[in-house]
Amino acid sequence: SSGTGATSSSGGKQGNLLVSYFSNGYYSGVVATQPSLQAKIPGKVKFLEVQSGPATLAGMKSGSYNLTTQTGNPPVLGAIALNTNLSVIWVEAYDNAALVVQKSIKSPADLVGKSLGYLEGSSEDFSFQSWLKLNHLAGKVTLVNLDRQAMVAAFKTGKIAGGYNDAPFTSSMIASGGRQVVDSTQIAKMGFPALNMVTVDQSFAKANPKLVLGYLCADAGAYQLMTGPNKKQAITKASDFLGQTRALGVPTGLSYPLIAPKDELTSKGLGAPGNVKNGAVVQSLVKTGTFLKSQGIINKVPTVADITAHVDTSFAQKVANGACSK
Amino acid sequence: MSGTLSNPPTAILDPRLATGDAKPSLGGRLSELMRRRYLSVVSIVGALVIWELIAVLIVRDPVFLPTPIATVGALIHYWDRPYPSQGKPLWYDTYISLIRILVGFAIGTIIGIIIGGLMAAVRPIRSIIDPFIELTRPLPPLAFIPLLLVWFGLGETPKIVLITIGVIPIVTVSTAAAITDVPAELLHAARCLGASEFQTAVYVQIRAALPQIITGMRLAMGISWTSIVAAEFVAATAGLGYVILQAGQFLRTDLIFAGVLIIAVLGITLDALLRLLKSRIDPAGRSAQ
Amino acid sequence: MSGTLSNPPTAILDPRLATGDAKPSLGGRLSELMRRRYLSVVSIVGALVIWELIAVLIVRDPVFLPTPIATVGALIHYWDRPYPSQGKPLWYDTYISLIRILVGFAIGTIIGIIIGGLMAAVRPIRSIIDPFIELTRPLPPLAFIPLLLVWFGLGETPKIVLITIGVIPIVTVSTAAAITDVPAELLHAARCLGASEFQTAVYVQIRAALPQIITGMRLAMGISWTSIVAAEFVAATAGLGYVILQAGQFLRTDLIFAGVLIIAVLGITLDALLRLLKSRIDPAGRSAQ
Amino acid sequence: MALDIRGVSKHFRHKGKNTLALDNVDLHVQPGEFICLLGPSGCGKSTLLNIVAGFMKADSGTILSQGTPVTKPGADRCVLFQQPTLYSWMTTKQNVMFGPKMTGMDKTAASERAAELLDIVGLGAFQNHYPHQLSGGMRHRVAYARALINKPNILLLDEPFAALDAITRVSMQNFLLELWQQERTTILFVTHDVEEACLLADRVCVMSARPGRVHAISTVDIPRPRTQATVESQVFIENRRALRTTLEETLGQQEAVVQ
Amino acid sequence: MALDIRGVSKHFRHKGKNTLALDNVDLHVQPGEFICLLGPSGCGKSTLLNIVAGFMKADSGTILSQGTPVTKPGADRCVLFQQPTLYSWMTTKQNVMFGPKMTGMDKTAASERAAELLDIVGLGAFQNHYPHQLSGGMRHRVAYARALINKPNILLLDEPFAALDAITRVSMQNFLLELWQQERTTILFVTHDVEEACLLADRVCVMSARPGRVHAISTVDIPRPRTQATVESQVFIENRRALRTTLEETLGQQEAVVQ
Ligand SMILES: Nc1ncnc2c1ncn2[C@@H]1O[C@H](COP(=O)(O)OP(=O)(O)OP(=O)(O)O)[C@@H](O)[C@H]1O
Ligand SMILES: Nc1ncnc2c1ncn2[C@@H]1O[C@H](COP(=O)(O)OP(=O)(O)OP(=O)(O)O)[C@@H](O)[C@H]1O
Ligand SMILES: [Mg+2]
Ligand SMILES: [Mg+2]
Repeated sequence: SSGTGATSSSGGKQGNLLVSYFSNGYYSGVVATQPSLQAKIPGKVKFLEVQSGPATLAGMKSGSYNLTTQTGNPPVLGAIALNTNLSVIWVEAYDNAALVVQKSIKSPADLVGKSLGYLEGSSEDFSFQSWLKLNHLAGKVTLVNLDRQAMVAAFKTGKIAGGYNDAPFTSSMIASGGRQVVDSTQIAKMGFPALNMVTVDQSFAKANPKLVLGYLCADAGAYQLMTGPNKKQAITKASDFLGQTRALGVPTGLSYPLIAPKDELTSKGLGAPGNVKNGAVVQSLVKTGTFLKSQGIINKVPTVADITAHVDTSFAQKVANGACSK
Repeated sequence: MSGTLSNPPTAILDPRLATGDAKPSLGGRLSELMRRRYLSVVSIVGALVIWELIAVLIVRDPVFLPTPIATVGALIHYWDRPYPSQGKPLWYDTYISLIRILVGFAIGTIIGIIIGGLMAAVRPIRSIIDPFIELTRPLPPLAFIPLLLVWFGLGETPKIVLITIGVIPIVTVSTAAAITDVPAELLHAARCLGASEFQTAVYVQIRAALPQIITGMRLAMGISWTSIVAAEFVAATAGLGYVILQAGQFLRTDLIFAGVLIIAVLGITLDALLRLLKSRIDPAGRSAQ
Repeated sequence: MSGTLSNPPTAILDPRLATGDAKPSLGGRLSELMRRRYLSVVSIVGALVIWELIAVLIVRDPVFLPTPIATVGALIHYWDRPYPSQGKPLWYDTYISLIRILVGFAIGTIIGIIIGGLMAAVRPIRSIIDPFIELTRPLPPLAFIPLLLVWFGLGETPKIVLITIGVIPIVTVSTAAAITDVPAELLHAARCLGASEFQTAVYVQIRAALPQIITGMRLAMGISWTSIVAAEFVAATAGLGYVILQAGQFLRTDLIFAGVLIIAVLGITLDALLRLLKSRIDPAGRSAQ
Repeated sequence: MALDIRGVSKHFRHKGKNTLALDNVDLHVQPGEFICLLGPSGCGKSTLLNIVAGFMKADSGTILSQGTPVTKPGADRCVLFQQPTLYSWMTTKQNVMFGPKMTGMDKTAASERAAELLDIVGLGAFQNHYPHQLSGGMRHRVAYARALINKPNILLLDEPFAALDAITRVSMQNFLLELWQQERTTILFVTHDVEEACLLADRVCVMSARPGRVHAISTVDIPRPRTQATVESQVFIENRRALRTTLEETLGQQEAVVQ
Repeated sequence: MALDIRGVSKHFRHKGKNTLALDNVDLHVQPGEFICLLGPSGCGKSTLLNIVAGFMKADSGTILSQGTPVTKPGADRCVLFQQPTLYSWMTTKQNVMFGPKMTGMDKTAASERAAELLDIVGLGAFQNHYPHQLSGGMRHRVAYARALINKPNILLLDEPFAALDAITRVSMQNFLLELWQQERTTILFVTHDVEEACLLADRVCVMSARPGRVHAISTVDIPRPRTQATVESQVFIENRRALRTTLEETLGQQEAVVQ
């Protein structure tokens, strides 16, 4: 087929790396604001903000960026289902989402019959529906499909009893009288991890391996900064870059459930080379596929082999082998 | 006081009457219409064929461009199956969007006709309202979605309100213009024939303005459909706009096209109904249409 | 071949000329305009006062309804400060949206005039294109955003295309109508005066159609602004639509209103420019405007 | 007296200029009389007619219609315009029945009278046609039937034939003469056309412009019934010459005023 | 011969009905002659004029303008319409200069001729006015100046005064008579109005309708120069009566055909 993920057709001359990021992509925020980290990338980096799943997916499909960061399970799985030429090469963090409800709600049982907000088709949707099922609440609550910002408005004005939302929107909900019930890290431990991944256009990666590797080195460096002694400074800069207000953005960044570079090649991340299919990435993508299929959103779940073929550990291996310090 | 004038009524001077063309047969009118529509049908069929060929031969990726056949396939497939599974089947989406449009359109039309009528009747009201219509003309409806949510909650209200606020200015302007455009002589004639001011307003002025008001309503109906996706942007769980948004999330292009197709068909159908209504109340316009 | 006719030119029959009203002084025209606009200004000021009172006394929650003063305050505050902080200041957002509108509008206008001209010139082309315009009239632009992204990537192109596809049908229809509406006698007169067919088309037909084409452009300009938020909905990092969306995320209602205010002002200003253009090329319409 | 116009004045203010459209106009019309208002453009003919019809208020002066002061439009003074102003959404019959319907006249009686009038104007066979299915001349005839059904005290006609082509104009002039001879309704008829005024009127009120004044009232001394053949008679030519001279006096006056 | 119309026929097909608008029409016009086409509505007057102008093609027959066959519109046959059809975006002077600009005539010469013509039609002082700043009659005069600047072989006029009020019509008739007396351009003039035809023409071509045919060509035997006073002369009245009789014959014929 012709047009699938053509190599940087709409930009990115040789030596230019086009990176997508979200407004809560702290890794990218740190890389973008730390010249020392950018120095690790042998070329020019351009950061492109995206706001929604469709934009990420469409951007990957149209080849608008070479590398995506902070990409959740649904767009990645969607892209694989659409035969996009991409590889998952890194895992950055768990989703930073949580269920926030009004204080009057004390236990999951109190939720029966209540209206709850969620964003249909997002990675929060995947975690949330799984949690509802685990708590036997599926079908017993009224689900209201709301955009992330609309959910905050609806919660503030009492139109919903709570909602499963992404950070920092959860912070606004908590600030206006909400209580956190469960977050995605906890749900991940229950067997439904929602991951934030780095993907790359396969043909771009083949043509520009040094650029891609360089970006991962910077990303790994960002992890050190975000967990190191000066993390508050780094995250404040990143938060400014992302456009968060400091009051909300800095705490969110500090509490982000990051995945350490050392876990990349373990079952918490991409999985061990040769045993990728048992890694968190493939496992969670398979579950996401089954979920999306059960939602009727995709017609056919990509096979484990299909998904495995879209995971590329070679860059993570080079990082683990110390390629970054050379 | 009786007897017939010697000067006979001559139809000679009107060629239309002389050749008996005044009331062409229904069959004649239909075939006339057919002939006029012929090229249109050919061009639409041609476009479908070209689209199919481009999709199959050149693009060859249904995500970029589904074929017309795939589009119709998706439409049929999801007509009685929900998408996504906690959503509703397409027939229900169609139904719910239609209801929203019709309710929003009806409310907007009624408000628009009332305001427009007042503007036409009372000069100062016109001067007061005109600048607001000028001011609101360029405003993007999407900007108001967060506010509509805050003001009207999550139910049907904000969706209908969004459609209504698109309809009001168009119907207002066209109603005001239509009523103002009724020739003063038509009203003067009524007064001379013994009609009171009220009778003149109702039986002549508003009646004469109706066809042009309906033209405004046709325009407003078109605009209503263009805002159905925006209206169903927030907190919708069904509707064509909702399906289109959901399909967009995972680039189900065939389903987007199917939704758009339904909107096009409904849009044209409702327009045709309004046109029919217009031709019923405007005998002179029937052939001109 | 020379000498003057005995029958003198009498201006008597035209009261306008006899009373010297043909060319009223600029001052006179201005004050006339002022008087007509008087109520409009009063009504806008009145509305602002009522809005302020409602916001302060009844609603009393800036999230539901900011006061006009708070709106202007937000506008001034963010005029040269970025919102959000990695974003751009309002003046830059205004600038970038304006550029997008102008480019999209210019491209759409050029395409629309070309298609409309062809439709007016060649009857079959009209029959071919008409049904597509009918079909696309009710289609919601938001439905096409995922497709535009896939087709045109994330840069400026999809944003400009979205504006362009809103402009094209309006300018096309009005151009076709404008050119067709030029009275045949005007063209016949030109041919009798020695103009070639080409000269007649350019110097008379198109020239005579210009004012009505500009009317279509005014309509299209209004529509462009209504779709700026949709155009900047995805993958924008600046622009008024972007700011409005960002402000919506955090219910910064004052900033939403500030953005809407800028759009209203720009919309009216561009409309006024087009009106000025029209009055320059249509001496007869100057007083009628 | 069918119509009594006493000292009527009217001015307009437009773009800051005052126009005295009517300056102390007097005119007395006898029942059954046919009066023409003749004068150059802008002399106030339409203004006077509109005031008589009740569409406009005079600045000063009074109008009495059969002795009753005129304050608003009424079915006793029916205006016929240059265009037939039929209601396009009503059939011929419905158009004629409009007046009775509005005034609440008995429906059966009105329907009979409508049929009778449509026969008189020669449109008995076109009762169910819509206006757009009739020729220009036929539409005008419907307008006359519609006006006459209310038995108005006076018909006011403002250049009713000015928009017609010459041949239709002649036919409508004949029609009006015959209709008037049969029904003997009082008629006030505005025209620019000396020939037309001469052919139709008992008396012609010649007006001058700026300000609009009654310049002269000429009696037309031509025996009735008149037909198109009348225009060739010596008496017609003399009357017309006299009238033209009177009209030219008003034009001369006016030019003097302007220069 | 200024204009030679030989065996011209033309039919229209409209809604499946055939109308024979012109049936084998012959007409020969001498240089400097003033010819009127007179006939009832629909007899094909406008159709004939349009064919002569080159706006329409005849089904058969030929038209020669000064011996050259007519195939398309040209500056040798200038049409003046019922409306003055001035270009609203051009001043009086620019309107008059339109023809020379299109044909690429020398600009200075054209400008001089335009000024001269505007003086002749009495609008020397209105060169920089736009059409909407002129009265109806003045606009018509500009149209004449604009037509004459190309020195056409023949002027074609289609009911040019039908839309004017009676007084302006008389003034424009005088204007045209004087202009023609001065410039001696050949004129083909379409009218409905017997009186107008009689006053203006050397010869009147009376047409009948359905199918459109030349019924008769009458010579008008009235000495020139003619003025409005002419209409009172015995010779005028006789000519007019004769012409009216001829015209009525065509109407009678037609009615016979319809019934
Ligand atoms: N509504 C109006 N506002 C201002 N001036 C007016 C108005 N109506 C009429 N006039 C002026 O009053 C005068 C008389 O106008 P009116 O229409 O009565 O003349 P008329 O004799 O009917 O002319 P015509 O023969 O052209 O119909 C004219 O100078 C006209 O300009
Ligand atoms: N474009 C056309 N299509 C069909 N029929 C036409 C067309 N033009 C004219 N006719 C018919 O041809 C006949 C002659 O028309 P034409 O306009 O030449 O008459 P005319 O003598 O100029 O009439 P009038 O005095 O009303 O202007 C009429 O029966 C008319 O209906
Ligand atoms: Mg008048
Ligand atoms: Mg004609």
